[in-house]
Amino acid sequence: MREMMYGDAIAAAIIEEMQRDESVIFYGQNMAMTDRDPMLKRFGRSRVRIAPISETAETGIAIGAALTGLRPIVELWMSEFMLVAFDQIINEAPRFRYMSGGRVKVPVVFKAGYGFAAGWAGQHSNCLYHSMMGVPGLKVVVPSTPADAKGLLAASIRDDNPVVYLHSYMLTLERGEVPDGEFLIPLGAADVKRTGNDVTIVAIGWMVKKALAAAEQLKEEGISAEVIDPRTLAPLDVNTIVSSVSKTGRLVLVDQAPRHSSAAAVIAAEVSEHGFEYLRAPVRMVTALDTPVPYSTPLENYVLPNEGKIVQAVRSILANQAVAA
Amino acid sequence: MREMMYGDAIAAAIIEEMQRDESVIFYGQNMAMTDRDPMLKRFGRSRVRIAPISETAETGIAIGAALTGLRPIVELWMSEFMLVAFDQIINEAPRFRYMSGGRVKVPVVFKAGYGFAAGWAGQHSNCLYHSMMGVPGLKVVVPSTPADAKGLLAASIRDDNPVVYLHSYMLTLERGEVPDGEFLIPLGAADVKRTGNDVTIVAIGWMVKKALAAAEQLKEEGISAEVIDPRTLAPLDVNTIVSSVSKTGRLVLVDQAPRHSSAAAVIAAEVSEHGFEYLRAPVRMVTALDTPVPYSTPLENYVLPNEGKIVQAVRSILANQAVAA
Amino acid sequence: MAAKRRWEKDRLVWIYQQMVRIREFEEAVKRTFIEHPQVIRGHAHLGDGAEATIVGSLFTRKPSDMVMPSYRCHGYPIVLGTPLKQMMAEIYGRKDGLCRGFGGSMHLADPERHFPGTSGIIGQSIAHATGAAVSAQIKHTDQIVYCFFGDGASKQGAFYESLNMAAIWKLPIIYILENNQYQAYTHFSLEDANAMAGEPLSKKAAAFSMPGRTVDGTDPVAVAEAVGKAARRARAGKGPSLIESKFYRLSAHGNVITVPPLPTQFPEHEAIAVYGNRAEFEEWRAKDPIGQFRARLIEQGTMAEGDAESILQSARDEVAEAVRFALDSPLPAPEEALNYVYA
Amino acid sequence: MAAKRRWEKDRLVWIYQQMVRIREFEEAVKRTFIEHPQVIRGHAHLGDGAEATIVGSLFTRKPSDMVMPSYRCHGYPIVLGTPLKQMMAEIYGRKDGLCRGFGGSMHLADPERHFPGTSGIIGQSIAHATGAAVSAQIKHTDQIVYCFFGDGASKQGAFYESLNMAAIWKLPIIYILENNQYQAYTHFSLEDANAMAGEPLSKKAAAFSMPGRTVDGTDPVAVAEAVGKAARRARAGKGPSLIESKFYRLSAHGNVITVPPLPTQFPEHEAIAVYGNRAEFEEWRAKDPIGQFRARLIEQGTMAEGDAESILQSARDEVAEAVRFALDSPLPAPEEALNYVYA
Ligand SMILES: Cc1ncc(C[n+]2csc(CCOP(=O)(O)OP(=O)(O)O)c2C)c(N)n1
Ligand SMILES: Cc1ncc(C[n+]2csc(CCOP(=O)(O)OP(=O)(O)O)c2C)c(N)n1
Ligand SMILES: [Mg+2]
Ligand SMILES: [Mg+2]
Repeated sequence: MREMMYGDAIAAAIIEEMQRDESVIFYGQNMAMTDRDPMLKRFGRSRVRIAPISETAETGIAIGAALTGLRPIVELWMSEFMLVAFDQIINEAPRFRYMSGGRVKVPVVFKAGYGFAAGWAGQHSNCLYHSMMGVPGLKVVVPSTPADAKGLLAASIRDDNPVVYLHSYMLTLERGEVPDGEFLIPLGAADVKRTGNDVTIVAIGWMVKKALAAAEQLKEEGISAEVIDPRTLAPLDVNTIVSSVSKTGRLVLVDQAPRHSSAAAVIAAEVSEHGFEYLRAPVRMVTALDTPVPYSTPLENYVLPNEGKIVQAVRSILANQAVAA
Repeated sequence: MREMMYGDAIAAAIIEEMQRDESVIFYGQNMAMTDRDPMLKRFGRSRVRIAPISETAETGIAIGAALTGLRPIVELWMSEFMLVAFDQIINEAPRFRYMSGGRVKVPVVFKAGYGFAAGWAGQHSNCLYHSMMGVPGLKVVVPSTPADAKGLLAASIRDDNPVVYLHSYMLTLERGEVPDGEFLIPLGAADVKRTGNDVTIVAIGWMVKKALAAAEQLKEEGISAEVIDPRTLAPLDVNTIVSSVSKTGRLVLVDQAPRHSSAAAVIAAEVSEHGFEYLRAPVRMVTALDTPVPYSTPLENYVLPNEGKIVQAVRSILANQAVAA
Repeated sequence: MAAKRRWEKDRLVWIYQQMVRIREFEEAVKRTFIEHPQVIRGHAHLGDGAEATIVGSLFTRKPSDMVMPSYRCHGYPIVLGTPLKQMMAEIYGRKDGLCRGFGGSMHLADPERHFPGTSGIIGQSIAHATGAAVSAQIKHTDQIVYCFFGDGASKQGAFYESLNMAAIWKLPIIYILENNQYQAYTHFSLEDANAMAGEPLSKKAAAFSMPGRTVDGTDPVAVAEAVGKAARRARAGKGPSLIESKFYRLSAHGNVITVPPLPTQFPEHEAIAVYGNRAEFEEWRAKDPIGQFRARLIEQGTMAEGDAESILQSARDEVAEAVRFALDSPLPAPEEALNYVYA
Repeated sequence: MAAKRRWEKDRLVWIYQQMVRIREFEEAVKRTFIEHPQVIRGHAHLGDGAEATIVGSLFTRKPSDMVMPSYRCHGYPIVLGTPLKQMMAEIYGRKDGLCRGFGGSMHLADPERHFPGTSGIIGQSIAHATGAAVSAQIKHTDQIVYCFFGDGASKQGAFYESLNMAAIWKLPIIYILENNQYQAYTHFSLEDANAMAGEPLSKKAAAFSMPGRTVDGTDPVAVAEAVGKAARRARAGKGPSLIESKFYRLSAHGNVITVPPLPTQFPEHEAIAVYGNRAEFEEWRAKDPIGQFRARLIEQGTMAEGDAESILQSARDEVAEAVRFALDSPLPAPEEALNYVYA
């Protein structure tokens, strides 16, 4: 165990996996520029490369390399940059295995940061996981702690399927205990970050921290909140969420994305089908408001979810029960 | 009123709008190849153009043209082809107005067919609306009848915002009555295609037809189903759906897309928040199974929703009530 | 010397034979739309007219080299040795298909024969092929990649981005631009800036300071010569080349696109159906690479008329057996659809 | 003749003045990170070093011509007459900003001045600019479009696709490739195939049979000459041109990327910070287009030293006022965020 920053935990996973398996390669824009680069020094120019601003080729090349025996990790920086290559992510990587009747596999990791809510305005601050989490054949990972960042990335690299690994820009400098050496977290297992009895709060990525802070505040009001981080949006661990709701009877979903492009909506839908009998109050979604992300601080703050909005949402569905009772 | 095919109703809307407003232009691949082309004859090579296989430029050019006073309609053929240009659809067209603080507008229509479930296999048969319907600033239209196809397209062309107009390939030859001349259907208004009291079935595009057939079959079992077609997924007319559920107490959602990339999930989420009090049974989602679309007939049939699956779903939630009662 | 001549003779006849096998296979696919309606679903695309380019190119390959074409993909695995039975069964959507009925005509894959699969989205496979070249380079396998794509695909961003990356990374790959003069229903002169200026499409290589050359794609020997040179360059670690092979697609783009259960068949070629230009079509049909090559080999004494006939006959037998096999193979069981989503 | 000389003199001084206004504005933006931490959010990018290219290009425009650069967009509207106050207020996220605080540094827009807006996603705006040229062509407005983008952007598919379409549609547009030698932290020689082969990036024009030319981007007169020729061509309906203007970005790519509330400032230029090559940086700093042009105008007697000083002083005053205005302007009210999502 060692205290580490989220960003460093990501780097550690890449280095350890590259050391372990020489079929892992790593490339992207604006990396490994000079021979002084530590990754380059360790793994050489063949396995660590600098790429031009050509996301379609970068991701497509990774797919071709994965089809023929390598395990590429593509550094895409901001998740929006995947959009110029979205066909490769959505309609190429996850299709090859199925279309070949299982004859090939595409072990590739598309790594990108998301949701840089720090004045980057309309085109650089988005959460795009909703458009990937429902694509059969693709896996989508969104870690919320340094330990998860490491363990999930190592597992993603070893996975034989295409994985979109989305780390929160806002968590880059976040510190936490991270196991040394080999450490794998299976894809598809949600994590109960805090146990509680009155309400289940499911939060994603950066929002997990805010949900935990909200839970702390609610505790002072005598409300016991369970906080669940799905950690991987595909596969989605519906069971853990439904079983928490079976205990609490109430669900609040927290997502940095706007309402109709949120993972929150997908989870709400699953619970409305598979957890309906346990629900004692309406599901509440605490998401970004339905706007692009604005530049100026008060505007940006206004549209994004925060601790206060989570606390409000929880209070509102507990009030709801009171009325019903 | 005139009986018309869905495909022809689409063409009629384009022709009528181009006649009405000379700022409307129309281009795409594999159209207007020769001077004998009827659109070309009518509107000339300046307003009707043939484009190379360059979706990024085609859609980006439309945005630039829309920013500077034209109203382009881009013929994209299959909705998947938008994916190579997805940044333009998701992160350019809907951002300009907001990022400029309202100083510009982007009146553009991206027209494409979707869901060609006829042996086109993994890459050409998909439903991608879920990844567009949650993007603030973008509108998404999915007509299910010839009349809707015409009225919604005319309204899309006149709309001052970017609109993704998705027509079902499977409905191309479907016939129906279509009003002559100017006919507009406002974007954002769901349509109750059939009234009923026991269950609300919300279906999208091609699925509307299947839902209506299922409703007919259910009628014979004494079950009265209301069938709602949202018609536009953004804006989404949640009110009409919730008010139907307030009457029926039960909701079945039918969507050709896989579960976690469905509009069904988004609608289920809305109802689980805003219609919870009316629900007397779990929401049921009848969607494609979680696979890419396979080529061979029995495989394809197996994964797609159909009348029988809808009927089953309705029966199951009516049974559920029986158990609860 | 005699041994050498003999060897060359065999190789020329081998080229002819492969060309015929492809053509006969494609003819059978085309006939299926008439003889067995609804058996082939979706959209099927034929390579007739491309045989000289396909076989001429692949003639220069070593056994482990990789081949990555577009969705118009029947010809290549035929040359690589994929059993026609499995191919036809796949196109017919059968359980014994190459991809168990999951892929169909546009998505053949035979990784054991270094044919990793294809994409139906134009231009994207150019990047995949480039990635295969990265594998070869990193693993020092001495493989090279044969990347085939259409004239239309050369208008897609993926094409340019890939060529730049292949050039800067000096990848062992040959980009073979199959200029069959049509992008679906559009003549290439209507959409390509080089073509409009009367220049060959191989000019695009200049954007990447890469060798670019245009060859007569109806002549397998000319193709083999040009591609062979590019192959030597690639194998020597000197990087990629772009070769425009110019020929003519002899069938329409694909079967008619319609909604089931309406029957679909191959329509007339676009030159006639769209442009009303029968003369263009006839002119190029007269240059059918198979007829031309047959005449040449016979004329040169490389191949006897009788040999040509028996090559044709055995190709027909092979294809007929493939059709029988495919028709006899069962459709997959519905629940199999849940397989192979994840590895 | 004397009148003509006089006129040219004014125009040369005008060029100098605009270059100075841009530079002073950018210096103030840069200083803001030190003087008023946290006031500028996200990522800001400066055009210092690009002034000769910006002003030299726009010197050739007619009043209604359209200008569409990338996200590194401060310089252009300054030349078009957008009030610096509004620009600075936008960069400071204020209510009185050009875009009411919704866009920030990367997304200035001033449609009344034919500056429709910019994109932060590399290469995509090349297509938007091409679309603006479609408007001009269809509406017969006699406008042309000045499309600016970076060396890095010329590796994005959108660039190639757009140029092909502009060529086949003969659109009135000039593609000005601002080769400032860096793509963020990457020297262009590490990612461009032409550059690796020692060829200019204007070679890419050959892929579209389009005129392509490379000019000294530190000399506004050379730029104006080359762009002027392309402008005449565009206006005459002969179609697009590609001009590579080669210069050097004088500041780092942008302020340091970090997570708030950590302070962010402009770091050292990448030549030094990343490559440890101070000599390169110093060499190019000595060629600063503003210093060079000032010296030349004074030497030629076109501009008196005192005039140069007063130009600088009035630019400084104008910028100081813009900063004051921006600091005094209130932040937008939170609920305004719900505006402008739809028209
Ligand atoms: C990105 C994309 N756009 C459009 C299409 C539709 N489409 C299928 S085949 C085809 C023509 C391709 O032409 P070319 O590249 O010349 O190949 P050919 O068919 O001639 O072999 C088109 C436009 C597609 N599959 N993908
Ligand atoms: C599609 C995409 N990929 C990556 C980025 C990240 N990015 C922002 S600026 C930049 C460098 C652009 O370089 P260049 O085009 O030369 O313009 P310059 O910054 O030099 O003006 C990059 C890679 C982006 N914004 N968009
Ligand atoms: Mg072609
Ligand atoms: Mg640059």
